Parts: sequence; C-alpha cells; structure tokens
Amino acid sequence: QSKEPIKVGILHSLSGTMAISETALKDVALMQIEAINKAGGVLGRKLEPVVVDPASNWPLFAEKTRQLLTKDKVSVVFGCWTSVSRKSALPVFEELNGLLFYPVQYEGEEMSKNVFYTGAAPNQQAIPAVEYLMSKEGGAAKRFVLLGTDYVYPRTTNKILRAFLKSKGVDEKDIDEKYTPFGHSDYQTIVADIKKFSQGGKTAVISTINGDSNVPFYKELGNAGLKAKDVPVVAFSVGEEELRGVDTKPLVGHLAAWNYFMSVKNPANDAFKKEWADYSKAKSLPTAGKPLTNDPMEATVVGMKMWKAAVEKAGTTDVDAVRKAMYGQKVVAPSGFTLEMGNNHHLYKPVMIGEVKADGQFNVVWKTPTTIRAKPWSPFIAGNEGKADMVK
Amino acid sequence: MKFRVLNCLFTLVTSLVIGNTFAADLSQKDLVQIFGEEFAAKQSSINKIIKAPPEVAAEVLAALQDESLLSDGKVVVIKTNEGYLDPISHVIVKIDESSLETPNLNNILRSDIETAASQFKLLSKDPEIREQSLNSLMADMSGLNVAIVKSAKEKESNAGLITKFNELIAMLDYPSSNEEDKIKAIQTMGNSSSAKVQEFLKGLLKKNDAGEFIEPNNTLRVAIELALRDYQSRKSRSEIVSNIFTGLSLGSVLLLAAMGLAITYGLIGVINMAHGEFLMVGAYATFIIQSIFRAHFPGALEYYLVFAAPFSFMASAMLGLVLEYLVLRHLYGRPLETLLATFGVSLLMMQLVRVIFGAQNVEVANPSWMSGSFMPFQSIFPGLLIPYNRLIIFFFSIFVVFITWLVLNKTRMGLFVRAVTQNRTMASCVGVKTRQIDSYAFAFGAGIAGLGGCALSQIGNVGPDLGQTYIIDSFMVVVLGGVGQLAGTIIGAFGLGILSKFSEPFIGAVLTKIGVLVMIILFIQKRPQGMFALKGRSAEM
Amino acid sequence: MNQSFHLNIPQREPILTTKWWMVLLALSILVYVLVPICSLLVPEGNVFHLSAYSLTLIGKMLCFALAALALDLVWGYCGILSLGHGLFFSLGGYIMGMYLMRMIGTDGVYHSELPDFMVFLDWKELPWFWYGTNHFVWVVFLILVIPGLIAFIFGFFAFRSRIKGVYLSIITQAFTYATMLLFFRNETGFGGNNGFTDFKRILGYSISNPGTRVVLFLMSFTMLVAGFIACRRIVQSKLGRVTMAIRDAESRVMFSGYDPLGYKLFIWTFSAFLCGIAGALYVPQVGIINPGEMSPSNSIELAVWVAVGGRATLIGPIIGTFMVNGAKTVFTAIAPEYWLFILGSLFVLVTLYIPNGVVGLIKEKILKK
Amino acid sequence: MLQVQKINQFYSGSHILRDVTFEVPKGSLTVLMGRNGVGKTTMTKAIMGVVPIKSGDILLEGKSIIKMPSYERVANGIAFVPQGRDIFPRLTVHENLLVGGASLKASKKIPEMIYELFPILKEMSHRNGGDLSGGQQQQLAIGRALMSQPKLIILDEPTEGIQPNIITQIGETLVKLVKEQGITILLIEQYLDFIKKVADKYVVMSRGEIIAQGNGSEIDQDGIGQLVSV
Amino acid sequence: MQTSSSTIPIETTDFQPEWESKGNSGHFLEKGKIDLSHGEILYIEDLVVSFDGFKAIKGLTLDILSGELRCIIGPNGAGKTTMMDVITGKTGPRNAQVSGRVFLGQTIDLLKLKEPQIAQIGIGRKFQKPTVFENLKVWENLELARKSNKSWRVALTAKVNQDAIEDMEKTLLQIGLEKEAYIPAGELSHGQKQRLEIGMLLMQKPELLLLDEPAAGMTDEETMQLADLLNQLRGTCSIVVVEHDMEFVSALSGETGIVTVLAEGAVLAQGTMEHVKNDPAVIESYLGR
Ligand SMILES: Nc1ncnc2c1ncn2[C@@H]1O[C@H](COP(=O)(O)OP(=O)(O)OP(=O)(O)O)[C@@H](O)[C@H]1O
Ligand SMILES: Nc1ncnc2c1ncn2[C@@H]1O[C@H](COP(=O)(O)OP(=O)(O)OP(=O)(O)O)[C@@H](O)[C@H]1O
Ligand SMILES: [Mg+2]
Ligand SMILES: [Mg+2]
Repeated sequence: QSKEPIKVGILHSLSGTMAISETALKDVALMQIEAINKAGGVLGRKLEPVVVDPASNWPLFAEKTRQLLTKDKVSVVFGCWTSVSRKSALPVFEELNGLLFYPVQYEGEEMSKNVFYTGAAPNQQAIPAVEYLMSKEGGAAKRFVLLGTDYVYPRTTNKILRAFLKSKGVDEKDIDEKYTPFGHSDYQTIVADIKKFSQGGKTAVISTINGDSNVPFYKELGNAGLKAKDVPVVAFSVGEEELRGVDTKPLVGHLAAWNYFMSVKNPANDAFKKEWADYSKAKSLPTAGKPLTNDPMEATVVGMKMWKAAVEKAGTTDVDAVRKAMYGQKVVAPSGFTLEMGNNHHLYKPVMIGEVKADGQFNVVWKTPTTIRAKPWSPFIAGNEGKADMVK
Repeated sequence: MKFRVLNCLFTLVTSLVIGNTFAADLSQKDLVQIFGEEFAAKQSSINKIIKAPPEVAAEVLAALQDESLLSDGKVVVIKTNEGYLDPISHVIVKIDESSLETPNLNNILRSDIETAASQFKLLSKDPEIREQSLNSLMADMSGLNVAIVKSAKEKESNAGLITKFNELIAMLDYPSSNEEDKIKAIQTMGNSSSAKVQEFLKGLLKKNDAGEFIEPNNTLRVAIELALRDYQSRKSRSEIVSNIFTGLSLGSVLLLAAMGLAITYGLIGVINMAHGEFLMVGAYATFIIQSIFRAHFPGALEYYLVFAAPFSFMASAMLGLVLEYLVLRHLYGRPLETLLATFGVSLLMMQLVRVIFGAQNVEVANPSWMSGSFMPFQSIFPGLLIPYNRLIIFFFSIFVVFITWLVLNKTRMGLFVRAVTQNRTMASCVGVKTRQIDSYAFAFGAGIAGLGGCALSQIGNVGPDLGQTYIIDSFMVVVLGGVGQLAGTIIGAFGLGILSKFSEPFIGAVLTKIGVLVMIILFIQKRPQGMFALKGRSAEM
Repeated sequence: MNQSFHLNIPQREPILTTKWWMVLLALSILVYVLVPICSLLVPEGNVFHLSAYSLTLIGKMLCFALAALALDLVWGYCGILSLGHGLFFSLGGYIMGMYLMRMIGTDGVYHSELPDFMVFLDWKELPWFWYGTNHFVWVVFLILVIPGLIAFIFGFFAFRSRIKGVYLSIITQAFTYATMLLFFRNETGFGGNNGFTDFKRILGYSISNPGTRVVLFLMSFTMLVAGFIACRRIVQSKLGRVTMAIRDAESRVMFSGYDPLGYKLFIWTFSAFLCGIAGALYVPQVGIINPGEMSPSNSIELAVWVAVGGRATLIGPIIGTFMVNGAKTVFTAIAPEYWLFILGSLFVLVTLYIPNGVVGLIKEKILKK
Repeated sequence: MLQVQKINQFYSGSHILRDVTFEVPKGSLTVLMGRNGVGKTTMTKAIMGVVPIKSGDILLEGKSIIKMPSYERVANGIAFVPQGRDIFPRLTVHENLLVGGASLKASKKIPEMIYELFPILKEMSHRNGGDLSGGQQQQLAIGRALMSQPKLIILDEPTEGIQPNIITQIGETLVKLVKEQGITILLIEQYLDFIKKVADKYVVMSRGEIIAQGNGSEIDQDGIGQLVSV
Repeated sequence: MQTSSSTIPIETTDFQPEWESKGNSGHFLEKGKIDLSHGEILYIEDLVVSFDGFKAIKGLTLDILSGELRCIIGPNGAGKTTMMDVITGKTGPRNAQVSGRVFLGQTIDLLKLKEPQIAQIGIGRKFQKPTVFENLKVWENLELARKSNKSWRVALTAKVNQDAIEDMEKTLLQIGLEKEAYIPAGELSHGQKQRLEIGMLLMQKPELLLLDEPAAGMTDEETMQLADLLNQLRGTCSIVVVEHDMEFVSALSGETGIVTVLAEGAVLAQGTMEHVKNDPAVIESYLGR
C-alpha cells in the first residue's frame, strides 16, 4: 500500500498563448520531482507526475483541476500562471479540498486555504521597486508613468501604486496611467508620449506590460533613444525567460524587480542552475542550448521542496495535515535567502532590483537585507482594513 | 596603444584647463570605495574623482566607462595593453588577475560618470562623440566647467555643433549675464530645437519658493514667452508630421502582414487561417539565418538580413507548396472548407514550432544599421525622430508591393492566376495548367507572407504565437480594401495605420483598437465589398 | 402529355419520422432517469457512478452542442458563416454571470454587496446595467432578449447593406473581437480579464451541490432537445426553404418577391438567441466567464465542430461537438504535448476525406447499401 | 479526327450517356443535335475532361486522351466554347483572349483575324468580360477558343443569344475555318436552319444514345426535324 | 384583349405588399393596385443608364400597354437586358447612374422601389442566364415562386394547400417537367432550367412578365411550344419578350403585334414585324442581308 506512488498534478498551459511562459514551469517541476524520486521519494514513496494541458483556456483550468483531483486523485497540484486561470480553478480546489501551489507574482487580494502562494504579493515587488526609484540611489524619480496591459494585475498593481505614491506626496498630475490591449505591438505613440511626459521632470516608467508586448515596447524605446539613465523602466513581468527572445542592446540599464535573479551568486543558486542545465540537456529540451532560470521557476522549486518537507512532517499527504505542517517551513532558496512559509499562505521573500545587462541577465543593484512578509490584503485598497492576515 | 591615447588626452586636458586650484588629490582609498556595496560611498568616491586633477579624472572616468577600471578589493588598477596601471601613481603594477572585478554600478552612477566624462570628450576627434557629450551636458549641467566648454567651442568647426555650443553656453551664462546679453541668449535658446533648452526657458518663467519669479525682469519674461510660443508652434507641426510617419509605419507593418493574405485569399480564394503561421515561418527563417551567421560568419553578421529575406521567402514558399499539394489542392472551390483545414494546419504549425524551437520567443536582433534613429529637419520639425528600422520597413513594404504588382500584372502567370481564380474548370479548358498555377500562386503568396515575417521579426517578437498577433489585422486590412484588390489592400493598410495613430493620443490604445474595428464594421456597411469594390455585373452574381 | 399527373407532396414535412421520435424519446428517458440515479444515488467508486467531473464535462458539451446547432442554422441553411457566435454565447454567459455574482452576496472576500472586483476597483455603486440582476426572472428575461437583440441590430445593418459571404464572416469576427477588447477593460464593468468566477449559489442552491449540477445538466439537455426540435421545425417550414433558396441564389429570391432581410434576420436572431441560452447554461456549470470566450479562435472552433459533424444536418453539429470535445478532453490528458497535432490533423483530415462531415459520411454509406 | 467510343457516364447514379459512339471526321463540320437534357453538353464536357467518364474511350487523331487533364487536351489541339460562355468575368476582354492562348509557349499578339470576325471585341478590349452583354460574351468565347490555334473546336450552342446577322456571320466563319484552315469542328446546335447551312455531318442524340447520323445535306431527307422534336 | 378597365386588383385575398408609394398624387389609389387608367402598364421616358461613364442606355422611351405582348429585338449590347435590370430594380442608383422615368401604371415609380417590392407588385422576370434554386427540388422552386404572402412571419407557419398543389401540377405539365418534379433543380439541363424558370414565373402570376431570351437553348419545336404558351397567356398579363430568334418573334407578334428594335441604348425602329423586318436600319445593324 505505502509503496504506491504519490501523484502530483502539473497544471500548466503547454499550448496557446501562455505556453511561452508556463512550459518552463512544467519542466522545472518535472525536474524537481525526478530529483526527489532519486533521493528516495517522499515518505518512502515515489512521486508520479500527472501532466495535463489546460491550453491557455481558462474554463479548462477548472475542468482539468477537477479531473486531477477526482479522477487522478493527485495529492497536490503545481500550476497556473495567470490570475484568471487561478481564479477559475480555485472554486474547484476549495470544493474538493485540494491543494495548489501557485508560483507567480500576482496582485494579491486573495488568501485561500487551499492555495500556497510562492510568488510575490505586491508589497514584495511593486512597492519596494517604486521606493527604490524614488530614492537617491534609484534616480529620485518625481514623475511616474504607470504603463500596463489592460487587465487585472496591472490595474490592481497600479491602483496600489497610485495610492502609495500619493501617500509619498506625489502629485496626481505627475502620474500618468496608460493601458494597451492584449498583444499590442505598436508602441510608437506611447513611447512618444512617455518622452513628452518625461520632459516635465525626472520620470520613471513602471511597466506591467504583459508577455509578448514587451519586445515591441523596448524596441520602440530604443528607437526613440530613451535610455535607462534618462527614463528608467522598471518591469514586473520581465525576467530572464522574457528576455530570451529579445535583442537586449537597447534595454541595457532598464530595471526589473523580482525575488530572485539567475545572476545571484550563492551555492544554492549555482546548484539550481546546474541542475536545470543538466536536466535540460538530458531531456534535450528545445531551450537546452541556453538554459535559463527565473523567478517563477525558483518559486516552483521552493514550493515543491516545502511541500515535501511538510508531507514528511505530517507523515501523510492529507491536505489538512499538510497545510498545518506547511506553516513555518523553511527552505534555503536559490535566491540566497532562507524562505519561510507564513501562516497567510504566502512566502516571506526578499526583493531585488536588477538592471538588464547586454547578455540578457540582470545585475542586482539593490536588494532588501532580509525577507519581507507578504501583505496579500494591500493596505492601499479600501475594504481591506481589519482583514485577518492569516488563514483561519 | 590605449595607454598612448590616454597620454594624449592628458596633455590636451592639461593644456586646456587654465587653473585647477580646487583640484583635490585622489587616493587609492577613495577609489576602492566604488567597488563596495554602499551607494552613498560609491557616489562620494565618484565625486572625488570628478574633483581630482583633470588628467587623473579623465583617465579614471574613461576607464570606468569602458569597464577597464578593476580592483581586487584592495587596489584599484586600470587595465591597459602594457599591463595593470595604478591610476594614482601612474606606474604598472603586478596584481593577481583572477581576483579582479569591475565595480557594480547602477544607472545613476553611470550617468554621473558619463556627464563628468563628457566635459573631457568635447575635444574628441569624432564629431559624433562631441555631439553626444554636448547632448549629455545639456541634459545635466550641474558641476559643469564653463571654461572647458568655452575653450572647446573655440576649437569647434562644425556649424551644427557650434550652434549647440552656443545654446549650452547661453544656458550656462544666463544667470550671470546682463539684460542685453540675456536677450541675445533668449534668442539663441529660442531658436534651439532641443527640448532641454526649452525646459530651461520654461523654468525661468516659474516662481521660486518665495513666490518671486526666477526671472524678475518683465521684458525678458515676455521675450521668453514669445520664444516659447514660437517653439510650440514648430513643435506641434512636428507632432503632426511625426504622427503621419508613425501612422505610415504602422500601416507598412499591417501591409506586410496582410500582403500575402491579399494574394492567397484575395486572388486564390483560400481563406488561409494559417497565414499568420507563414509569417511566423518567415520570421523563424530569419532567426535561423541569423544563427548561422553568428556561428559561422560573425564578421558579416551585419548583413545577415540580406540573406534572410530571400531565405524566408523560400522557406515559406516551400511550405506553401507542400500545404497546397497535400491539402488545398483538394479543396478548391470550397472556400469555407479551406478555412477549417487551414485552421487545423495553423494549430499544427504552431505546435511544431513549439516542439522544435521551444515555446519561448527566440531572439532576432536588429543589425546596427537598422537600430537607432535620426532627426531630420530639426529647425522646421523640432523633436522629429525617425527610427531607421521603421523607415527601412516602410520602404521594404513598398518594395514587396511592387514585386507583387509586377508578378501579378506583368507576367503571364499573374494573368493565369486570375483566370484560374475566377473559373477553374474553364481555365483548364482553355489550356491553363491549373495545377501548376495553383501551386505557384499559393507558394508565391506564402512566400510574400514569409517576407512579411522577415520584416516583422525586426520590430516584434519571434515566437510560436507571432502569427496569431497579426491574423485578425490582416483580414481586416484585406476586407477593408476589398478582396482581390491589391490597391485596396495598400490604401486599407495605410489608412488604418494613420487613423489609429491620430486617435491613439486622444483615446488611448485600447479604445483606438476598438474604435478602429467598429469603424471598419460601419465602413463595410456603406461599401459592402470593401473600399475598392468590384464594380459591374461580374460583382453581382 | 400526361394529363393525369399528380403531385404528391406532404402537407408539411414531419419534424421527425416516427422512428426518430422513438429514438429521441428513449434517449430522453435514459437521460432523465439514469443521470440523476447514476450521479446521486449510485455511490462513488461504483462503475455506474457518474462523477461530478463527467457530469460537468458532458453538461458543458451539451451547451457547446446547442451553440453549434445554432451556428448550423445560419451557416448550413442560410449560408452565413458567422465567426462571431462566441459573442452571443458569451453575452448569455455574462448575463447569467451577473446574476451569479450578485448571488454571492456578502460571501465574497470583501464581504460587500458589490461584486469583489468592483470593490477593489473602488467602485461605490453598481453600474446601471447591473440593476435588477439579482432577480432571477429579470436575468432570464435578459438572457432571452439581449443576445438576440444585439444580433438583430447587427444583422439589420449588415443584411440591409447586403454584406455577404466572407465579408460578413470577417466583420462578425471583428465585431466579436472588438467586444472582447471592450470586456477586457476593467472600466467596462464586467470584471475585465478575470471576468466572473467564484460563484456560490443559484436560486438559493449551492452551485457545487450535486443536485444542482444534475438539474443544470438536465436543463442543458432539455434546451438542446428543444433547440433541435425548434430548428428542425424552422428548417422544414417554408421559411426554411426560402432561406435555403437565399443561400443558393439570393437575387432570384428577391425577384420572386421575397425580401431576404426579414428571413435572414429571423434566422440570425433566433440563432443568437439559442446561443445566448447555451452560454447562460454553460457558465454555472464551468464556474467562470471571461472575455476569452469571445476570442476569435473560439468562434472558429465552433464552426469546426459543425463542419466535422456535417453542415446543414442539425444533428451533425451535435455529433461533431461531442466528437471534437471528447477527443480534446482525452488527448489533453493523455498526450498533453502532442494533442494539438492530433486535433490539427483531425481538422485537416475531416475536411479532406469527409467533406460532408460525419453525418454526410453515414448518409453516403447508408445510401450505397 | 475525334472518335468517341462507347462512352458511359453517370451523374450521381443516373445514367446520362449510354454507349455513345460517333466520329468527327477530320476537316469536317459535324453537328450534334438533340432535345434538351439528352446529354449533349455532358458529351462535350466528357470530351474536354471536365466530367469523369465511367467507361469507353475518346481518341484524338488515334490517340486516347481520356487520361489527360483538360489543359493537356487543349495543348493537343482541342478548343472549347462552352454552353453559357464561361467568360472570365473580371478579366478584360483583351486578357480573356490572352488566356485563350495559354497552351501556346509564349503569349502572342492577338491575331487580327479575331478582331475582323468580331469587331466589337476590339472596341471593348479594355472592359471586363463580365460586363459584356450576353451576345458579346458569346463572341468573346469563340474568339478565345480560336486563340489556341486549335485543330478541333467544340462549340456548345454558340448561336444562343446572338443577333441574327452575327449568327449568319458565325456560320460563315465556321465554314471558312473548316474549308480554309482545315480546322475540324464539332458543333452542338438546335437551330435547324443554321445546321442545314453549315453541317457536313450530323449526329442525333436522344436520352443519352445516338439514334441517327448522316450527311449534312441529307438532314431534310432523313426527317431529322421530327426526330429532334418528338 | 385590351383592358381599359381602370384598375386591376393584384391580390384579392391576404396579400399586402410591404411598400408604400409616397408622393403619388392625382389618383385615389387603393393600396396594392396598379393604376391603369391610361391603359399603359409600363412607361419609360428618357431613360439614361450609365456605368462609370459608359452609357448603356441613352434616352430610351417606351410604353407597353396593359395586356400587350411586346417583342423587343436588337443587336447584342443594345441595352435590352439593362433595361430589364432597371425595371426590376437590379440596376438602380445603388450601382449605376440612372436618370429618367420608369413607371408601372400611372403611379408607381419603379426607380424608388427595391427588388422584392417590385416583384410583389407584379413584375416577373426571367433572366438571360437561367437561375433557379439549385438545392431545392423542382416543385419547391415552383412553390416558392407562387404568388402568396411573402413575409417571413407567414412563411414560418405556411402550409402547402390544395390550391397550390393544383397550380403546381398545372404548371409542371405546362413546362413538361412533371417527371423531374422531385429532383433538385441543380440537376436539370440548361433547357430544363430555362423551362423551370418560366414555370416559376407562371406561378408568380405577374401583371407584367419580362422574358429575357426565353427560347435560348431550346429546340425549334420547344420554341414553338413556348410561343403557344405565351400566346395563351396573352390577356391575362402583359408580356415583354426579348429574343433574337426571328421565327419565335414572328410567332409571338403575329401580323399586328408591335416589335420594338433597340440599338445603342435607344429605340431604332418600332412597328409590326413586317415593317421592322424591312427597315433598312434594322437590316443593316441587326438582321443582316
Ligand atoms: N451536375 C449535374 N448533376 C446531375 N445531373 C445533371 C447534371 N448536369 C446535367 N444533368 C442531367 O444530365 C442530363 C443531360 O444534361 P445535359 O446538360 O448534357 O443536356 P443537354 O443535352 O446539353 O441539354 P440542353 O439542350 O438543355 O443544353 C439532364 O437530364 C440533366 O438533368
Ligand atoms: N454593370 C455594367 N457595367 C458596365 N457595362 C455594362 C454593365 N451592364 C451592361 N453593360 C454594358 O451595357 C451594354 C448593354 O448591355 P445589355 O446586357 O443590356 O445588352 P443586351 O441588349 O441585353 O444584349 P444581348 O442581346 O447580347 O443580351 C453592353 O455594352 C454592356 O457591356
Ligand atoms: Mg446543353
Ligand atoms: Mg441581354
């Protein structure tokens, strides 16, 4: 009985628009499962991955979740990237009391007992980044362009940032909020506008532009001769993977805020990078020629390690028991910090600011000295006052 | 070699600077601070470098900029061809190479360094470098030595740069000049096309914290206002021109995306849902050529596009041939079924690319002759900026249109293609080799799409979803222009481009997109067959 | 000449032959009796147990089938290939979604009367179009009217200016796409990209309750059957014949004194109406509605289902829907990386080798015998 | 020139051509006649390779052509003027004529002869084929067929919709083509007066079968008028 | 038979054409009736039609008396088909430049109406190229064409009644397609389609019947049968026939009927067959020597 493998669901889009980001997460999850199995599995049982493809189709996330939980009877699911996919699957996790590890930074405003959020909440990414931009070190920006793709994450983040900026005494007229449709590819006008706006004082752009729109945006910035030292752009969705397909010359010096960068130097990260490079080569993944790691991949690995530890602590894969065991779990993460799972189901995370280098890597120019506790209920959003910062 | 250049620079700088009384001495200890973690320490260290004797400052700053300033944490050296040079004592020292690191600088520090270094570069032989340093000095005038600027101007021969020097000096001297000179300075600055100068003028009109005007003189303020107004009118003219250009450039992108479709769909009657994927194939073909050049002919990398364009045409065309042979051949005369089959094909092609190249985007870089931009007619259109890649793509799209027109209207094949489209059986019955024409025509359309993909790779992503981004727009353009009407496609593309670009500043990108779609829908109401509708009896039945 | 010639045509063609009525009856009994038993009474683990997973899965397909049926009516019988039926489907879904959002009440994360997304966008009150959406009757009314009304207005202008063929297809696509972008915007008031989700109950019953699920399932089945019979009825009527004539030779129809506008509009609006109902039933079963449903590829896929099953057959689209979606469900699970190859090839092969769809194939086979 | 041997053809189950056998002698003008729906057009289409045939053979100058696609048959010297004309509606008159010469190596100039026959074509050479009136289109179709320098021309009811004086002229032209240029012609026609003037040989079809044939001069004697009407 | 009665009711039962003749003053007119008070059913004056500068009709004036059977002949491209296109609304301000007056009866301005309205007030037309509903069976073609209320609401519940069946039987016999009644019209031969289309017109029971080369593609005998058929219809409606077959025209016009010759978009000659045949201009441009 006990030799039967433990099933682990992997719920990432392998086709459709999100495949570009999610495929790597599936692979890194498989890598971690293989590693765990090599080391003897969990509770003496092997892990058996169950991979499904929700095809970037949001209702399909709910359907596949139900399939994983009821038909395949997996003990835990690692998956989702976009908020909407998580929101689609969430009711099913709650109904069937399943467990989801969600590895991507998001807008917060959620705290489900069936989800562990291993990506950043806004206060672990957006706010420190803006603080940095306003500091002398970051260029003492006075005016801000909040530029995003028109959907919930950018809207919420920008709402929070707006409130934050206001609290720091930034004037309404010094904030310019702009949105582009999904898949927008012509940034000529927007860049011209930014240029104009920046003539009114030291300006920084906070970009929540999603996915594919980034390349045309940065290329246009380069075209217009807007250099990072004039108008720095700090992006929350641009990481190593996103820069893979980009000619980084015009980007050098622009910023990104994450909780992990591939360029971080420490033994844990060296091991992680090596493991990934070896795995990519062994499985001859299409990206094996240039194996890159990034923040959500790190979050996936951290989540899986924590889950393993929690299961071992609980002695069972039972969801409720594992959940209890998760709180306070610690893992030495590739970011070089020891991350702890809070009772609010979010990780304590460090924040790092990196500048793009010509080789597509980031040069960490600033980081928090310690990890920060996530505030999924942002104090800058009305209605969050008095919300319990923990899962009951 | 480098050593010698630096030495040269020295003598120049020394001869230039009249007095350096306030030059402070610099020590290794100051320099080492740049290699630390503390931002404030780094900044103060850089300040010290700037204040150091000019010859030392110039050398250290230059070394910082080209990343040859290294340290093992204790000693700071400059890497030269002769060996490692101690910047303070100016002797070659021995040091363990493996422990040397560059300092970790951020944007702010780098731009401080750049501004400081710019002063010393005003005498560079290369006018471009002189212009760059002038520009960066204009952007940040703090800590600038007027004497250096003035003596550099004396040596300047380039008329354009002299104007710039004058503008810079006008700004620098303004606070300390008398009224007459101020009027002259305002004139000089008023004629400038630089936004920085205008900002400076605007700043003069503001009130300081005490509520007094920064420029207390009334007449001068009026003069400034007039100068600004004049600038403003030039500026808005320039904005219109720039909008037209961005519109045309968006139009040319749409045109490149739609051109292949205009052939495969408009002429051959295949509703090709895989059209986007032919664009994608073209883009990936460009990527492959680039990779080959990178690996085997790095010297010629600049010119990889010259090979990539025909190659992407061929790649897409070959694929078109295969698709035509395997699938479409059996579906002629059943246009709606081609829609379904090609939809399946598009799924297949996307997934195939994902499997081969990975789901992530691949990198296609602009060659340097396609990056950056130039600023023509600054005196008439201040701030007008034309990016090279946009301009080249514009001309490329015209070129593609021309080729298409040539093939379709000036060759027998074009005639036969049109005949076959209109009546397949009859064309065969007058001796047109329909099968051959079908394959050629479709391959040609696919090839044109491939060319489009090659161009698109220069401005956007190259990934498995590339095609999806453009497919809807392509259909819009073709339908708006009138199916089967090349001229319509062209007008449609540029019309849409310019329309979008004129409305975007007012209602934003999202509403513009919606608005444009709604406009197309309304427009088709008026002209159900598109802008260049077919007329006459033949269109009716 | 043969003067004693008599034309034998039935007064009105029967909607179904007796044989098919019996099949339908048997099927209904099976569904109405067995589905509740198998999903509610048979214990889990038993082979005959119908899991919630299968129930929602089939329920979803029933809704898709209804939408496909609706598309077949306009495409198969009137020659209008709409690439925008996803819009009507989503509209129905969104209206139902509004009701379900209101039914969450104060159980949302902000414990507000307003839907969550409005709270965190700082909206203070409901936009006007949300009024009354907490009343089920009003919502049902909207579901029945709005998709049809939008279709009517769009159709009126399109058909009046005689837009046909691919032009029509493309502008329906543009229309849907524009609406999708509109719905993506948070300001529009429909929850932006995330849409509506996290529903709790419908008419007071918990939405995750097995009983509720069975009822929703049976509703979908009933609507599909009703829709099928209604379409059959329309197709068999004179109106259906005129529509087919319009498909073949629109101008001749006009010279025979018919104004195609009314005919096309009726079929078009009715089709949108069915689609809206399908969408409304779909949402409570899958638990989410968002602008992604309006993406052009969804609408194209709908057309693919119709084509796979067989155009202008009514039963074909239903079969096609189940086949394609069934294949998708199976292959996304067993071959997650390669299912697109399978699906893509399926589309190609079907169009190449069974041009008249599965039903056409069966008909041919039977005819040959 | 052309031998049709035991052709059988079906349209979705119904037997249209039944063992049709006849011959078009070289350098002659043969007329194929018959009532509506007996299969004349189907016959021409079978010769052109537009409809598949079930069994039988068609020989052009002794060579079987049934395996060839239509355009190869054209390249072998057959030209076709179909019933309903099938002009390319969105090509100009000039282009329509050019396409007619598709089987030739390179496009030639349009022979003056065609314009002499149908002056209207020159006048309208830049209008779209589809805009022409019915009769003008018919003239264009004949002109187009002549473009390929054929050995055998098949005309399916070429006089349909054409004004009387041009019908006469077409008749004269056909005769001239046969007599002067040695072109062989297979003509489908219903118009008896016209047939009498031009036919060297006639063939009568009924319900997919050949029921009579003979010399053109003997049509009246054979009482063909009756046969065709019934 | 010359009808000089003032009005002919087009429909006695439930028929309500969906049009409104605006600005028609002078005569009190019941809705749905053609005012024939001057004996003319069709009246064309100074009609000019041009397509992007090409004048297809140049100042055509023509009137057709009620109950008349008028033959129109003329060279290819004379504008005969175009004239019919204008009368039936196929060509109009929407796709050409049209000026002049085209009236049905005294009061109905055809240039203002749309195709279906024109068909409903009683103009039937056969096209030069036969057009039938290919996917419908022959009887269904006839049934659709039959005069009845053509609104979609009625069509939804309409039944094929006994009258209709009898009408169809009669027509099928008239056009000799009784054996083909149950096959799809797409499977008919050219001539058969030609006849089916005429049958559809008969079902439509028009006041004015426009036939564009109805005999094309028919055998001589069939042509004569058609002539008989049209002669039988004489009196029940007014007919305009365009033909190139002189025998057919002769058979239709008889000795007294008027034949109009169009050339280059205008009337070249008009008179009895005998008169026209001997007109040198007609011989020159049309008949040939
Ligand atoms: N596409 C088709 N499908 C099925 N049957 C057809 C088709 N085309 C023609 N037929 C049938 O084949 C028979 C012969 O038709 P065909 O066109 O050859 O006649 P035809 O002798 O040319 O007559 P006409 O003088 O009217 O042109 C007719 O009975 C017709 O119904
Ligand atoms: N839509 C159009 N666009 C351009 N020219 C047209 C159009 N319709 C008709 N014409 C031209 O108008 C003239 C008259 O054409 P019409 O069809 O009326 O002639 P017709 O008298 O019917 O000739 P036929 O006896 O050959 O049928 C022709 O020269 C034709 O080319
Ligand atoms: Mg025929
Ligand atoms: Mg005509």
